[in-house]
Formats: sequence, structure tokens, C-alpha cells
Amino acid sequence: MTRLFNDPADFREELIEGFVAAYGRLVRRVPDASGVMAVDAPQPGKVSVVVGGGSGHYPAFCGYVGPGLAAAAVMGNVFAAPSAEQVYRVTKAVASDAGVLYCYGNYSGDVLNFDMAELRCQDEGIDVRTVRVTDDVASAPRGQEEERRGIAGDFFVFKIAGAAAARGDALDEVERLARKANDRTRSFGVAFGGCTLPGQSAPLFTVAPGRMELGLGVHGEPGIQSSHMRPAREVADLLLDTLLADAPADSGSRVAVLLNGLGSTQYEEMFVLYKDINRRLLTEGLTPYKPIVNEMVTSLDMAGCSLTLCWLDDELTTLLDAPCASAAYTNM
Amino acid sequence: MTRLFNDPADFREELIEGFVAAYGRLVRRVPDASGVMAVDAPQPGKVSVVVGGGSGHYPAFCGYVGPGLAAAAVMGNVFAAPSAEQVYRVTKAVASDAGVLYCYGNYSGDVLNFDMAELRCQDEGIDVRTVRVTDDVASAPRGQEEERRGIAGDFFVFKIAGAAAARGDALDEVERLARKANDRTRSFGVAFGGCTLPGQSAPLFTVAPGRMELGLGVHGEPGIQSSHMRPAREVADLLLDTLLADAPADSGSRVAVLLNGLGSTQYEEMFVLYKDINRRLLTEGLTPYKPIVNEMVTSLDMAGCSLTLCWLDDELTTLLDAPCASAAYTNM
Amino acid sequence: MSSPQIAGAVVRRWLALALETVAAHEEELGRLDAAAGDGDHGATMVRGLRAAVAAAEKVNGSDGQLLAAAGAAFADAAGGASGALVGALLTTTGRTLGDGPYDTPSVVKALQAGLTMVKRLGKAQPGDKTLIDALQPFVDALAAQPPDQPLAAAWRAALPAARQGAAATASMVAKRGRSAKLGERSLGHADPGAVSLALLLQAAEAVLPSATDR
Amino acid sequence: MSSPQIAGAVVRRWLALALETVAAHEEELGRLDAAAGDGDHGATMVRGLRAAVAAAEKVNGSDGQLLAAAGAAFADAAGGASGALVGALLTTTGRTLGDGPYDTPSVVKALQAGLTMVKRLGKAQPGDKTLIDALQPFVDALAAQPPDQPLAAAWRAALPAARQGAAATASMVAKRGRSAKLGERSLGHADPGAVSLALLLQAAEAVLPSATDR
Ligand SMILES: Nc1ncnc2c1ncn2[C@@H]1O[C@H](COP(=O)(O)OP(=O)(O)O)[C@@H](O)[C@H]1O
Ligand SMILES: Nc1ncnc2c1ncn2[C@@H]1O[C@H](COP(=O)(O)OP(=O)(O)O)[C@@H](O)[C@H]1O
Ligand SMILES: [Mg+2]
Ligand SMILES: [Mg+2]
Ligand SMILES: [Mg+2]
Ligand SMILES: [Mg+2]
Repeated sequence: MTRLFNDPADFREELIEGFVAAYGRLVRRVPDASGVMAVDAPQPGKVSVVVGGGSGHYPAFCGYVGPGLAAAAVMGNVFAAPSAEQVYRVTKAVASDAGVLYCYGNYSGDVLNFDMAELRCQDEGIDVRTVRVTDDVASAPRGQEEERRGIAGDFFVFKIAGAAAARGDALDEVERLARKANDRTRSFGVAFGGCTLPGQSAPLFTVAPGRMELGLGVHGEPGIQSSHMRPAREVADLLLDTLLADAPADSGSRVAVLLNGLGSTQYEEMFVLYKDINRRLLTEGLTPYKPIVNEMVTSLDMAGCSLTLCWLDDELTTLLDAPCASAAYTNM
Repeated sequence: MTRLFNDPADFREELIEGFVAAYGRLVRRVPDASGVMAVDAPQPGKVSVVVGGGSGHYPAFCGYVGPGLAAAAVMGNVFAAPSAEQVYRVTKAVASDAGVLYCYGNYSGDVLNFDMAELRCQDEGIDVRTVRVTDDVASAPRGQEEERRGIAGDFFVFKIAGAAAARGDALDEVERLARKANDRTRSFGVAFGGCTLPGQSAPLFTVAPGRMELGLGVHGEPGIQSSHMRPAREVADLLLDTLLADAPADSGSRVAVLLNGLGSTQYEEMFVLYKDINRRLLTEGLTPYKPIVNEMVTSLDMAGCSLTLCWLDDELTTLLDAPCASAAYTNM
Repeated sequence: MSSPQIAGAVVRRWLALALETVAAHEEELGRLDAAAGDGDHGATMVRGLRAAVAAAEKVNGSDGQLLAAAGAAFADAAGGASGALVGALLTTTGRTLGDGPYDTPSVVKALQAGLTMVKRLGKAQPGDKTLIDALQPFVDALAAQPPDQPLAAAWRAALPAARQGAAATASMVAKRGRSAKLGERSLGHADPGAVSLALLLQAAEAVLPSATDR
Repeated sequence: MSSPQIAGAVVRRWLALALETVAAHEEELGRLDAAAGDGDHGATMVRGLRAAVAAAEKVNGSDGQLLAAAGAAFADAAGGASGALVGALLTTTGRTLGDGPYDTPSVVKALQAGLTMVKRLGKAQPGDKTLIDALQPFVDALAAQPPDQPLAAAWRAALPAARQGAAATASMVAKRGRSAKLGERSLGHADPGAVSLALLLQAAEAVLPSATDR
């Protein structure tokens, strides 16, 4: 539940002010807009990667703004996509001569607003492209991959796009690489309890004791299906069975791994689960590459976690390994 | 509540295995001991900083092992200090010719076990020193600072000790700097709900709706006092009033700031609160230095947060800024 | 009951009443959204309408012009899917109405333009369990009224179609928007966007001039 | 009831019974610890005793030697404050008992050595609301028994002092350990360490040879 606020109507504004106050060494406020931009953005000759979405997912999205990562994040209200107007303003602030790549999770509201902004920017001669993250295998069947929503896979796609942009790749290339990262990324999650919106007292959904939800969203949506709770090693198998059944074809055996906590699942629990995930990955002949067990895309204080695999090749590995700095993720 | 486990009796063992599996690029298991050590430890001529305590506080303690930070972490069971035997074994594994500094939060169980290990190591000719973190102003009055317990202030003391050790400072000097960091660090926290131990179904304490606990511990101990819930800006004042009344004498105006989440408090809420903290710090003539708003020392899935201030001078600032890498904190 | 002489007065009063009505249903809309979506629809609509009311205060102009300005403010403040779609509906309808007076046929034409825009942007069709399932039947029913019927009467006659359309979404499986991911799980609850759209239309009933403007 | 001939048999049986007794109170000990501490005392004691039982299985030796080995295993597995202190109590008591037979005076002497070690390590005194408030009264009561009284009878006679000592901690304010930070808030609940110590002493009653070993 959300306890720390003043007026819930000011939540987004206060959170942006607080974020910029804390991380002013990395970001500044986009003037007159609900968003933040990297202190060094825009950079001439370098594509600006613009991410964004509703609030309530920290570190997504503002936590990933900084050198080597996103040039800016557009920040909506809690679980509400930012408006096209705000996307437009943020884009104007960070558009460079090399163009702009929009990268965000595939949700109806985000698509509507980012698309409207993209049109408007293109009318003004800014070259804008879009790569939507569609990693959640639970949200649409195989063959309809582009209908899927984006959850924790955001992180890998942002990282790879940001690294390509920082390297100076042209817009076509940054777009291609982001799309490739997305095409090779799959996530699946389980939830044990819903989250509560600021100002409200009841969670968006509840999970009965001894049950869990499969195929969670990161907006307090209930899962696709309800199931019984089980020991960690069976949860690991459930996650991996689902992901491996959906593995992209011919993608090799090196996988970046993210075990992502949604908010109130304990880190220690996630490491216990990761033990079983790791064993299973090795059994399957997969090589986990620099795994991350952390909270990277949250859903307020939701209880649950998701597993993301990104099948790497050499060019994606290089980009994942590239240095970056941001409030939430620093690589060196 | 803890949902992901196999046998609660194996929780620590599985969590260590999972942690090492995930972050093998930074740490390895100490052979035959409940702990992890940096891949590059021990380094000849460099002091090894050994941290530790019960589990349930991730990123404390294993998340802070790596170059420029701790050489090793001794990991107890959830909320139980590691035994003297485990502290001893971990110390033996990372002791260098330059000696060892123990750094941990001041709790009865930790003091007992680390002290016993220290005696045993000294008997064997290893030069071991100890600096206990005592940042929690709620846990003992002024004048009895050394009785206070350690909470999120751990982070600043570990970081400064680790940086001094990495720089090659002698043991005397590493000890002096860690002690100085601790002497200049103060924390105070509020809790909105208790946490639940693995295998148990009820939280260690509950907070009535509309109430909050002041002066929390990081082990699910209830607060020192109960109070009514208030808007974020009043919580900010409460935290700062308490800390400023206890400020170390003649310590200047540059403060490192950590707003630390205990587990299930939302990041967004913390930024809203930080907005008001930042305003108040400026009003008080203090200059926040590279603030951190994050989960740095948790208490399983407890709801609440604490504010830590570390009054910096030039030598502490240099050490705080020094590069480091670990699972949970990377600086470059 | 109305003073159509004052330019923009109808839209101003409608927005005020719409805000009041939707705010009274904020929690219910949130609950409906939580059933298969993210629970913010009530908050989003209230936020958007507050901004729309404020924007309309600041503009001098016709009802059409005010509606267009209100739509832009709504979209920006609300965000989300409903911000974009309801905002576009208001803006397109307002622009099509233009700066002159209006009657039943011109309002029908304007709403049809708004509906078309909503479909174009959101790519949803009737039956997909969205606000279109309230809007389309209403526009159709309004268009079916005799063209010389005063707007207020025509509007009143068309309203049940909106309400029924919204109610009927309870037995639909979502195909668009967040709740589409939940498939069968979205059955049994009305679509929040359809319900709030019906509320918006209903609020207009009380403020429309009982004789057309001209 | 006992076969004092088999070296270590008394300690082995005591550990088994102690584990059983403490496990039956695990939740209660956790709740007492949660009142002002961190709620893990039940789990910690059970974990420690399991390891102690296992260690005693592996050692061949006198009761004293087994007790010393069990204490080390207890301390290592339990961790925390009680792991260190109860572990040191067992180890010191066992070492002082040594490898020979024992009677009431030698047991009193050994327990006094254990108590002294606990005080030295933990720096607590009677009245600080710790396990010492069960241990000290028991050791004093045992020491006050006639030296020629068989150990089992002396032990039985001293047990109420441990129980009363543990119960009396409910009206004390903690001065040591985690709960000390809670000050007045620790009032009203017995100290978990004192309660579990009384349970350990009580479990011994049933296994002590009814006549001394020699
Ligand atoms: N593509 C779409 N076309 C038409 N209506 C849509 C579409 N997507 C969503 N909606 C409408 O928006 C409503 C949800 O609005 P809201 O909760 O405010 O936005 P969000 O889904 O971004 O949280 C749905 O109930 C539905 O009526
Ligand atoms: N310094 C001390 N001296 C004596 N007994 C102590 C001391 N500190 C703690 N204890 C005892 O330990 C008990 C708590 O044990 P436990 O909960 O297992 O460890 P922890 O406090 O590390 O969680 C207390 O109830 C008290 O009896
Ligand atoms: Mg939303
Ligand atoms: Mg403990
Ligand atoms: Mg919604
Ligand atoms: Mg305890």
C-alpha cells in the first residue's frame, strides 16, 4: 500500500521533483514536461533513446536515464501512459540530428500516445522510430508475438538500444538492434499479491493463501491463470518450462538472465529461486550470462517475480556489456 | 511474507548458492563456510574488510562484496548473526598480510560471535580490528552512542572502509576512517508494517491502519514508539528533526544522504518523500552529496524506510567517490 | 433551462456536471478496471475532466472551440488509453462542430467524426469491449432521430442505447486495451471505459438547451 | 531408568529430549522474541539443538566430552546471541565436567563455570532480562542442595527456581540483547532465552540417573 504522499493528485509531480533532486548528477528535469533527460543529452550525431510509460514501475523508466542508456524518460501518472503532448515535449528536448528511438512496453495507452507524438514529430521533420517491448509470453500465444505486452524485458531492450546509440550507431542500426533484442527476449512471471494505488486502501487484486497467479502484468492486472503455490524448485521449473517452450528459433545457448522482483518479494527468496533456475538452465545446456537478480521493473508493492531470458549473440553481448550509468543501473 | 523456498531449514544454504550462481563474476563461495568472498580477495598488502550479519537484509551483506568494497561477507541465517566458527572460517579465507577489519551492525548476537572469532584469529596471529556500526539514533540516547544498533548506515561505513582498504591504507588507517564514518553517520526510520520470517505465516508485528512506528529496527523489531500516520512532508520533518537534533558536532554542511527502503515500500513513495527531505535539507543549510534513494539494507518485506545522513569532510568524500563494483552497488 | 446565447456555456456546464458525475463514480470505475486492467480508470477520468474544466474556463469561444480545447487538456492530463481516446473524441467532435451554432444533424455529424477518429486511433471495433460499445450505439441512435427534433429531446431518446451498450460489455471478452491480455477473465464485468463514456453522455442531457440553438 | 554405564548416554538422551521439548515450544518462543526482538528464537534453538544431537551421535566419550562437542555444534548451527551463549554454556560446562563421572557437587561446579562464561561473554547481569535470569537462580538452588543428595533429586528440587526465574523476566525491562532497544516496550513478555533455558533444564530431569554415576 502507498503510505507516503501528500496529495495523491500531485504524486507524479512530487515524485519527479524528488527523483531529480536525488539524482541531479545524472538527470535533469525536461523543462515544462513530465520527464527527465540525461545531463549530457542530446548529443550531436548520436541517436536519443526515449523510454517511458506510467509511473509505479521504478526503476523503469526514469531510473534508466543516463550515459550509455536512455537519453530521456517520459513519465506518466501511476499506471497511466504519458500523454502524447508530454511525449512530444520530451522528444523535442532530446532530439538530435541523428534521430530518436522510442522504446516502451506494448500497452494500448502507451502505443496510442507515443504513436500520436511520433506522427507529430515526424511532421516537424524529426526522424522517430519505435520499438515496442513484447516479452511477456503469457499475454498472447506464439504467432501473435507483436500483441504481447512488455514487462521486465524492457531492461534488456533499453540497455542494448542505449548502448548502440552511445556507440554512435545510426538510427536504422539502433532500431534494428533494439528490435533484435526484443525478438530474442521472453519473460514469464508469477504473482502472490496485488498492489495498491496511491490514495487507495485496497489492493487491485488479492491472491488467496496457498495460491499464485501465473502470467502477471506489471500494472496490478491479475494473472492469466490461477494456480496452487508450490516449492521454489517447482516454480523455477514452471517459469522455465514456459519460457523454453517459447524460445526463439536458432538463437544459440548464451542467455542473459533477469530474475525480477515486483516490489515486495524478498531478495533472499529470489536468490533461493535463482538457485533452482540456475541448475535448470545448466541442465538445459544454456549458459547464463551475467545474471541479474534484482528489482528492475516493479509494479508498486506487488508480490511476485518474473524470469526474463534474452538469447544473446556476439553483437548483443557487446552492447549488454557496454558501460553505462543511471540511477538504477551502472555498468563498468 | 516469504513464499519462495523449498525447506525453510535450507533457506540460507540455498540463498548462498543462488547468490553465487548469479554473481559469480564478482564473488565466490568461501569453501566450507557460510559466506562469500570477492573474486580478487585477499590482495597482498591490502586490508580485507569483512562484513556480515544475519540474512534478510539484502543487499546487506553479500551484495556489498566486490572490488573497492568488502572482501567478504559472513552470512547468518535469517535475522541470526553468523556463528563465531563461520566468522573465523571466512576470516581465514580472506586474511591478508595487511590484516582484517570487521565491520557490522551493533547487535548483541553479532558482537558476541565476531568478538569470539576475533580473539581466535588474533591468537593465530591475524591482526583483526572491529568497527561496529551504531547509526540508529532511536536505539539509545546521546551520550550512549556506542550502545546504538546499526541500520542503513552500514552502507556508508562499509563503502568508506572498503575504499580505504582498496587504496592500500594500512589497517590502523582503515580502522580510523571506518570509525570516523560511523561517528558521523546518523539514521532514523519509520515502519508501516512488519515482515514475515520464511516458513511463518504471520508478520513479526503489525501496525494499525493510520498508525506508524518510529525508530524501527531492521529485524522486524517493532519501533521504539507508535505514532499517527501523516503526510509525506511531515514524515520528512519528523525524520530530519530527529537526525538534526543528534548531529555530530562541528561536522560541516556536506552530507551524504541515503533514503533507504526496508522492502515493500514503493520506490515512487520514497521519491515523493525525498522531495520534502531535499527541500528541508536545503533550508537547513545542508548540501546533500550524491543522495541515494534505494533499498540498501532491507528487513525482508517490511514496509517502511529510514533516512541516513553521513556528515562528510574531504577525506570521507574521496572515499565515498572511489570506484567499486558489487552485486548491489557499482560506482565508477 | 439554458442560455445558449453565451458562447461555450453548454460545454462549460457539461464539463462541470461530467466531472461531478464521474467523480461520484470514481471508485466504481476503478474497481471495474481492476477486474482485468490496472484499476486507474476512475482516477484517470477525474484527472482528465478536472483539467478539461480548467481549460474551458480559460478559452473564449463557441461550444465547438471549447470542446476542442477541453479535449486537448483532457488528453494531456489524463494520459493512458482513455486519455488519448476520449481526448481525441472531444477534440474531433469540437473541431467538427466548429465555431457556429449546432442542431441535431450537425451534432450527429460531429460525433460521427469523433467516433471515426477513436476507431482509427485505437483500432477497436464494436464488440471488442471498449468505450466504442457505448459510443457507437449512442451515435447510431442519435442519427436515427428525426432531424428536426430538438437536440435535447433527441439526446434523451438516444441515451438508453449508450447505457445498454455499456452494460452489454459485461458479457464480452476484451480484445483491445490492457484487459485484452486477460481474455476470458475479463468476462462478467462491464468495460470501465464504456461505463464512463455513458456517464459523460448522460451528464450532457441536463445541460443541452431544450430548444436547439437556432 | 538410566544406564550410566554407557559413556555419554545421559547427554545424548538429554539432547534428544531437549530438542523435542523446545520444538514443541518453537512457535511460542518465536512469539515471545517477536514481542521486542526479531522473532527467531524458536527457530534458532531448534536449529542449534538439531546440530547438537547430530554432533553427539558422532562423538564417543564421556557426558562431559559430548556436552562440549554438542555446545560447539549448537553455537555454529544456531548463530545469533543465543547460539553463542547457550553454546558456550554447554561447552564450558562439559569441559569442566571433564571425562570422568560426576555427582551433584561436580555438576554444580561445572554449571557455575558455564554461568560465569555466559556472563563474561554477554556482559549481562541478573535482572537484565536474559537467559541468566533462569540460569543463575537454578545454579544457586542446585548449589544449595545437600552435597550428598543424588543428582536427579537435587536437580528436581532446583528446577522451580529456573521456571520462576524465567517467568519473573516478564516484569523486567530488557537491558541486553536486541530487545534492550525497546526499553519499556519489552515489559509484560517473558524473555525467550530465559524460557528456553528453563525448558532445557527441565528436559534434563527425566534423563538424569536416579543415583549418581558412582
Ligand atoms: N484500443 C482501444 N480502443 C478503444 N478503447 C480502448 C482501447 N484501449 C483501451 N480502451 C478503453 O480505455 C479504457 C481503459 O482506460 P484507462 O484505464 O483510463 O487506461 P489504461 O488502460 O491506459 O489504464 C478501457 O476500458 C477501454 O474502454
Ligand atoms: N548479552 C546477552 N547476555 C545474555 N543473554 C543474552 C544476551 N543477548 C541476548 N541474550 C539472550 O538471547 C535471547 C535471544 O536469542 P535469539 O533470539 O536466538 O538471538 P538474537 O537476539 O540474535 O535474535 C534473549 O532472549 C536473551 O535471553
Ligand atoms: Mg493505466
Ligand atoms: Mg536473530
Ligand atoms: Mg486502466
Ligand atoms: Mg531473536
